[in-house]
Amino acid sequence: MSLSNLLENWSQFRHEHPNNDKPHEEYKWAMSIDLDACTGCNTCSVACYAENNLPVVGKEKFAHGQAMHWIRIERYWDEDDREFADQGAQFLPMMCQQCEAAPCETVCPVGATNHTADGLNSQIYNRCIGSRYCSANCPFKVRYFNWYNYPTTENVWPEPMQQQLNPDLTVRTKGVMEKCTFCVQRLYSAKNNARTEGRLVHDGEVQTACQQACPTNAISFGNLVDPQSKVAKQWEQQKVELAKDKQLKDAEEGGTDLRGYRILEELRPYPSVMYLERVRESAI
Amino acid sequence: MIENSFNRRDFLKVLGWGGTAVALSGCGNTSVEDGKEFVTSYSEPADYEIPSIGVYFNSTCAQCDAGCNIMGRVREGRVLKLEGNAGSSINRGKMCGLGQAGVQAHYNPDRVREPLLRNGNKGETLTWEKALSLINEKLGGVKGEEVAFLTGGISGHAKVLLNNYLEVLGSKNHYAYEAVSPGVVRAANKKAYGVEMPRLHLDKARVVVSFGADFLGAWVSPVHFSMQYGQFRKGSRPEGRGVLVQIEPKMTLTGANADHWIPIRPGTEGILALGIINALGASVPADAAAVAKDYTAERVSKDTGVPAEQVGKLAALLKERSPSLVLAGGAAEGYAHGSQNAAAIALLNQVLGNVGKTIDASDTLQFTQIAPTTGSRASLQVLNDSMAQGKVKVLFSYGANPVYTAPASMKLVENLQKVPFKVTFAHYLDETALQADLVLPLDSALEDWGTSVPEYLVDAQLSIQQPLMEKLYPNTRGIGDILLALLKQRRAEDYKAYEDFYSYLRGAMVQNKAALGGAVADDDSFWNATLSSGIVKLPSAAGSILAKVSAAAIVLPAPAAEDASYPLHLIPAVSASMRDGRHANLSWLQESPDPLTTIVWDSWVELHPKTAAKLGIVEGDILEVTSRSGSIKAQAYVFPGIHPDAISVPLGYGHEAMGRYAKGVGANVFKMLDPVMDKETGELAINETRVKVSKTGQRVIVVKDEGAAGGKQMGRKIAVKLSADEVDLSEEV
Amino acid sequence: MHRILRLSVLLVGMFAAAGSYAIDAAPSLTTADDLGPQVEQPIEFPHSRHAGLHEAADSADPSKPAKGGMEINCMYCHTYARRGMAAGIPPLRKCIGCHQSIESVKETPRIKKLFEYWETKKPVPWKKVHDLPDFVRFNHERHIQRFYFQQGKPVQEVCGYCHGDVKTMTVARRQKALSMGWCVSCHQKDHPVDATSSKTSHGPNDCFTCHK
Amino acid sequence: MGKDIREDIAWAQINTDVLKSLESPRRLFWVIIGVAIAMIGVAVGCEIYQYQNGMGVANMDNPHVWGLYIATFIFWIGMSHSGTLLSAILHLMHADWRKPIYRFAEAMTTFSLMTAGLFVAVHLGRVWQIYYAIPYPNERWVWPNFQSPLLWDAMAIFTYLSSSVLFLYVGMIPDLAIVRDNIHPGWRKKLYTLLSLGWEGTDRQWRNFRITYLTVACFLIPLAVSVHSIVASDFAMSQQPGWHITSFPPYFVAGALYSGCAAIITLFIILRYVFKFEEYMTLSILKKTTRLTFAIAMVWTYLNLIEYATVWYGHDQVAKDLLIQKAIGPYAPFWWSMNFCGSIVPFLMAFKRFQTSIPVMFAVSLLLNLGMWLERWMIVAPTFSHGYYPWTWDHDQWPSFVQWGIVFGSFGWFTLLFMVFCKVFPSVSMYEVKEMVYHRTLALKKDGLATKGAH
Repeated sequence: MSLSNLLENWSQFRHEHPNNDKPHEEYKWAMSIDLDACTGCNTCSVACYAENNLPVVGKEKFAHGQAMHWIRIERYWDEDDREFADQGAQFLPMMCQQCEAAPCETVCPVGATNHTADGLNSQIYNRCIGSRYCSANCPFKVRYFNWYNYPTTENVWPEPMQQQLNPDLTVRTKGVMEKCTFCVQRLYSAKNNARTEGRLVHDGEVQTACQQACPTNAISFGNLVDPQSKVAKQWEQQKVELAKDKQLKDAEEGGTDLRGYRILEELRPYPSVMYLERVRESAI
Repeated sequence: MIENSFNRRDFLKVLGWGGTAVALSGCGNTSVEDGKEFVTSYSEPADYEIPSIGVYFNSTCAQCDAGCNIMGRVREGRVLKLEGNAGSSINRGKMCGLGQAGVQAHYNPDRVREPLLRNGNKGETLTWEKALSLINEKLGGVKGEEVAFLTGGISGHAKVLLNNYLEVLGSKNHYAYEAVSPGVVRAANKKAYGVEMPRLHLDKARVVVSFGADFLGAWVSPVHFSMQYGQFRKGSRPEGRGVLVQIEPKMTLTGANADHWIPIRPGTEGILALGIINALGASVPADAAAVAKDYTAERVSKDTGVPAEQVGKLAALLKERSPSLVLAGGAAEGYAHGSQNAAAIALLNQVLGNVGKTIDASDTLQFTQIAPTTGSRASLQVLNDSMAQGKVKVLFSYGANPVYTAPASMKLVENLQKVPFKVTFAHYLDETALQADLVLPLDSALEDWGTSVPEYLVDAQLSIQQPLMEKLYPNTRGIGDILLALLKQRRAEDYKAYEDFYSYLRGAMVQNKAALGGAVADDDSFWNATLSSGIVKLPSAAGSILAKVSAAAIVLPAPAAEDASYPLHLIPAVSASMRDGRHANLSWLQESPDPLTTIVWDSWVELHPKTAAKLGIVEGDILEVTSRSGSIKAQAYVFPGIHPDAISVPLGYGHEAMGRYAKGVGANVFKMLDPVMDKETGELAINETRVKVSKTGQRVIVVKDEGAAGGKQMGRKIAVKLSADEVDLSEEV
Repeated sequence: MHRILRLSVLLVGMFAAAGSYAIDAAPSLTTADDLGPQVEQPIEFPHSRHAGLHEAADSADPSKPAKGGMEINCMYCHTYARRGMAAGIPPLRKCIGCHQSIESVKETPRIKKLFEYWETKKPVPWKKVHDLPDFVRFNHERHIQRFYFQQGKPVQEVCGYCHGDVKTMTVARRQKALSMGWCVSCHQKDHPVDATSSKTSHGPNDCFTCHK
Repeated sequence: MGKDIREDIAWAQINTDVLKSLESPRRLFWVIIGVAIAMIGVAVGCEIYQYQNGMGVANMDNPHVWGLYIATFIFWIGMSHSGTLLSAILHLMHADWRKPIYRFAEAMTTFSLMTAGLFVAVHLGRVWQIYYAIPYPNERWVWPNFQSPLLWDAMAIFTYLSSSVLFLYVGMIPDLAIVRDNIHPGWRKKLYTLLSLGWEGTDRQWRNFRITYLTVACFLIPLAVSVHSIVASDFAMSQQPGWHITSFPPYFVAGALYSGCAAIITLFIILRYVFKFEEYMTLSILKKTTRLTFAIAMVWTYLNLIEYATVWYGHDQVAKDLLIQKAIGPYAPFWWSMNFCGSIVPFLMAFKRFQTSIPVMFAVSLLLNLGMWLERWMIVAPTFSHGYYPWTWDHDQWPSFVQWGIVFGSFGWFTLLFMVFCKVFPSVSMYEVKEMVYHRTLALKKDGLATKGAH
């Protein structure tokens, strides 16, 4: 391993954000979540537990804020403190936003989290030394640290429950950071099959666990590079551009009839998840 | 797929050494470790069994009565995850959290693994042969009518065998019991539309007004309705984006997603329905108008607490946007006059002319013997009475946990003592199993063969349930196999052809393959096709729906009077994951936060801020909730989604048994319900209980996902909403 | 003053020397053929017999006796390699398929043992010989597809690159380092994308490829 | 004006006085050592417990992933700056009053760095993989992430530590020679013989010595400044409210010098008492140090107010919320006492009569350090519990006994190192004191001649 090699591969090692010299070539995985369709039923979260070997930490640790839900459903109320929540609640599924210029990536001392050519924000458990700097610098706070050694903790995976564990991804031990990966194990097996057949993954061929389970189809996921993919169409239609920190929607004139937005965009992490604003009927 | 099952089993053995080790050792050692682990090796694998590649098998979800069609991902002989079956008209590849947790029900560490015979307070293991012969011997002396069989909702071939067995025993006592079921609404539907469970079309409605039907949460067929809801909200629909109005005293998940959630005084739903009819004005048919005429906006708003102009707005909306759909659900039905409420609501539907448009009849099945027997609460009452009179000598119970779900006032445990011999077919040692004399361990839903017909029929279909992997424990058996064995004790001749339930099932299906759409195929290919699709189309006749609510018959009582000693209404909440508590021992569900309160691993008391202020209660206070029939202790949670006259506590918590994840978590509300029944159906009126609340002085930190900011966004742009008139949704992808 | 200068020059020089040595040393670390341990297997399977070369005895030159190899394609037995992540071990049925019709060796102890397993329908508890750490996910299919099917290299070369010269072994034994640097060293090389074209590409270098 | 060092004091006297401190210690010394070791024991116990069960036992959570470890780490790094200030900066400024006290100040630098280093390890979730952070050619063919401020941190601290050890040692050589010559034969004599590198005090040796010492001093100053600037960039370069502040590097450096000087006052007083150094560590030196400290305190206060002001008048609402939260939220008591100890208490040092009052200064210096420790904690913690994302706000996160135990123990560790140093090496620089005395006598002589000439 030579220093020159390090310098050569620097740009690949750190894919900043797409309007720099290296745009995404084959894949850019992205998501869009329709908050008007999301009912907050928590199915996605449970599906994620099932797919990604998430430990159930139990009441006491949950109380200490050590829950490991990679995707969490947040429930907000209207803040014009009215007597009743007569507009209902507002639900928001929050998971790692797979930022293009991810604040977590630059700070990791050992480069355990960095960007893949497919625009994923990879978290490499076996490289992680647990400095937790990434979580400290994450604006969305969607990174979850293994505070205990869950595989050996009582009642996390008691015999025979460990037989349910998904062999496609590592079971994390104490002291490593983890987070939503867009179900990377599914993405890579799909890419693998596609490559064997000498093609690209086509839209709908691969689904994330949350998307697959979502009963109202609120979550759509796909390849932003492929203009035919549903996600690409949605982003296009909502005039949300990956490499911008201010979208047409926020412009003074025009764009008001759009409802696509990205959370904390002004911090310029360039998230890969677009949310569609919840709609409420004004007639009633 | 199960023919070469022994490979699968060998396979598991190998995994016992290798696979699971791999799964668990995580980030452990960092160097190559030759010669330590075993290679997964087969003796005689099927072609599809390739290491590292998951294969999907279709089956049916047994987590609730909706009976979604699922497929299980099987890898190296282990079922890893469940997904929806895309070919299903019920759930089109989708699932709910409850269903996802099905794998945990299968791998649950607290499953019963051996037959157990009561000896004092202990259970002693015994062999199946002994157990079955013991049953036979106990049945020896008793008359047919002294044998009772308690089940949950049941359908398919298991039901056929069950009925055959009861017939053989000469007993008519089959009690199908569901602790939370839309029993009243079913009856009301029967009256109003001529069918118990009409097909609903939210996706065709422009407005949905739901009187406490939590169709996104736990009502009837949540996944199916959620899918429809997804459509319903699409602006690109020809009907445009649908509007949902939810009317209920306690906000359900559906209420939380409504465009407008209307808190109503508990029990006055029917009054509001008639009020709306009244407000509709001219277009209303005479008879309905006659009933509704007294229900002026003023009176209605006085009775229901819903502002008068709100009623007007609602009527206007319904008039302007047709077709609409009006639903009656749990919150409306759980009263002594529940049937009347439901009828009034049905009348509103009829008046709006929705019948036939957004409500129609599901097909009627020809094979009635496999059609679902739906559970009700009334049936348990009947059983309980005859037990009290000592009329029951042998009691079988399967798929129901009455000891946990029956109100204390029923004295169920006491009456069970009067039954000399109680057999329970159980997955876990739940409260009911602990009362039994003989506990027979069941296969999990992912190990067992079976068929079922969903209670809510989208199209007439039979869902196949097939094993997704080898049994985890050699000494568990499927209910079908058990019933078959019991039948063989009596009718060895008739059933000798069938060595096990699988062969019976296959036989039964193949016999009728012509009717089941396999006329041309030979037996094997028909059977294989059946297994691979997991769904069989059933012969059926198009059902017909009527609109025959007799307006005249509707008599609504005045709103319940104030009760000085028990000022508050208790609304027991049926949550999507806990339901009636049958899944309380699945840790994923315990840890998945309740959507509205985000509380985990405990039960709680919901109060409106006003009520809380009046009683000086803050979040985390441990409250004692007392009714005439009992009391519980639980932590307070103050939030704006409940009517000030009501408090709500979720059902399903407070198990005294049933395994490590369920036992001792929260408090059991069932116990404290007052024995008030719906006048027409005899269903327990679960919302009739009046309670008083007092502080115990203790205070805890509520364990919830919600942070210190509560439900506030603090001026950050996180979850944004806009009003429908600001945006053009028609073109959206 | 220049005393100090001299000293610092010397120090810098030494550091540079040491550094450059270490840097050059690194690759050699990862290409060395270090033999893994002998692994005790339930049946000492002779790879040389099955995969080895077949040559008739050279009558002229007695130093070349007959080589009794069968030259069986690796993937004839290790069928899973081209279809999944794991190459897997051949199913018992595979061995029996041939051996039930090979009378000559039926009575040899190893084959006897083999048939015992077969009759009792027990899988043979083979031990892993090339066992990467559990957080490393090597994909056999990918490599076979790439180099055998697309690039058309001879199979023994393709497998041999990681598994060594198995055809000369009896019980297989690890021959390559299989360290991360060793993998990366190859992923950084440019390989022709197929047999004909001159287009080349190197292996993926994002961590997710092997660590999930 | 307190009594300053007597100029007629005999050089031999200096030796004997200082060397006394190397003789077999008083009981009090052993008591302190014992206490220190006990404290270390607590820390070690906690660390073992944490190592075995995971970081969870320290009661951090998501998102509150950093706690006292990082805060105390910064605290110790800060401590280390005083030594460099006194010996290097003041050395260049020819402030000769520093001479009797710079030796132990330098020792302090070294040992507090050693303590700080430990916290890096204690903080890691997988400390056994810490070598991943070291840039060396390895069989994995991967490098650490050179973009990460944390990595710069590690490097800066290591450089600083090694060079301050060097500085301390080089500065000691002549004294070691004195010790060598005065100590009775035995293993210690051998040790000093080895360490003093055959120092004879020839002109040539002195010339080289001076050049070397000067060079290292010059080298050390930018290093000291850079180290804490880099520590500051751990925060300033992140994106979080309350951290992403341009003025952090100078602010941190000022804070560092501040706590450092405060610590010097504390140790000054302790040593003066323990080793009976009244002759050398005179009140006038204390006074000068105090004045210096006061000046730095004011600088720090100024930068602190600047920080508040920039946040308050800045456009960043989130950071502003956080500032308000600090003042009124659950951290308020600590935040206010931080401001009190850091900015109000130092005004005591403005009064002449306090400047030379041992008890007052002792109390004050302790308060200042408490304040500075709180400051570090108030930089680290509130950002986590009240950051960008309201849903994850967490206002009742409280460090567990494990964190407290390890922080507590670190003081024991520092004390132990320091006490041992004072017994093994002369904690007052003899040759420099001699110089000082010499210069002063010269000055006196001049005066004397002048007066004669008047006649």
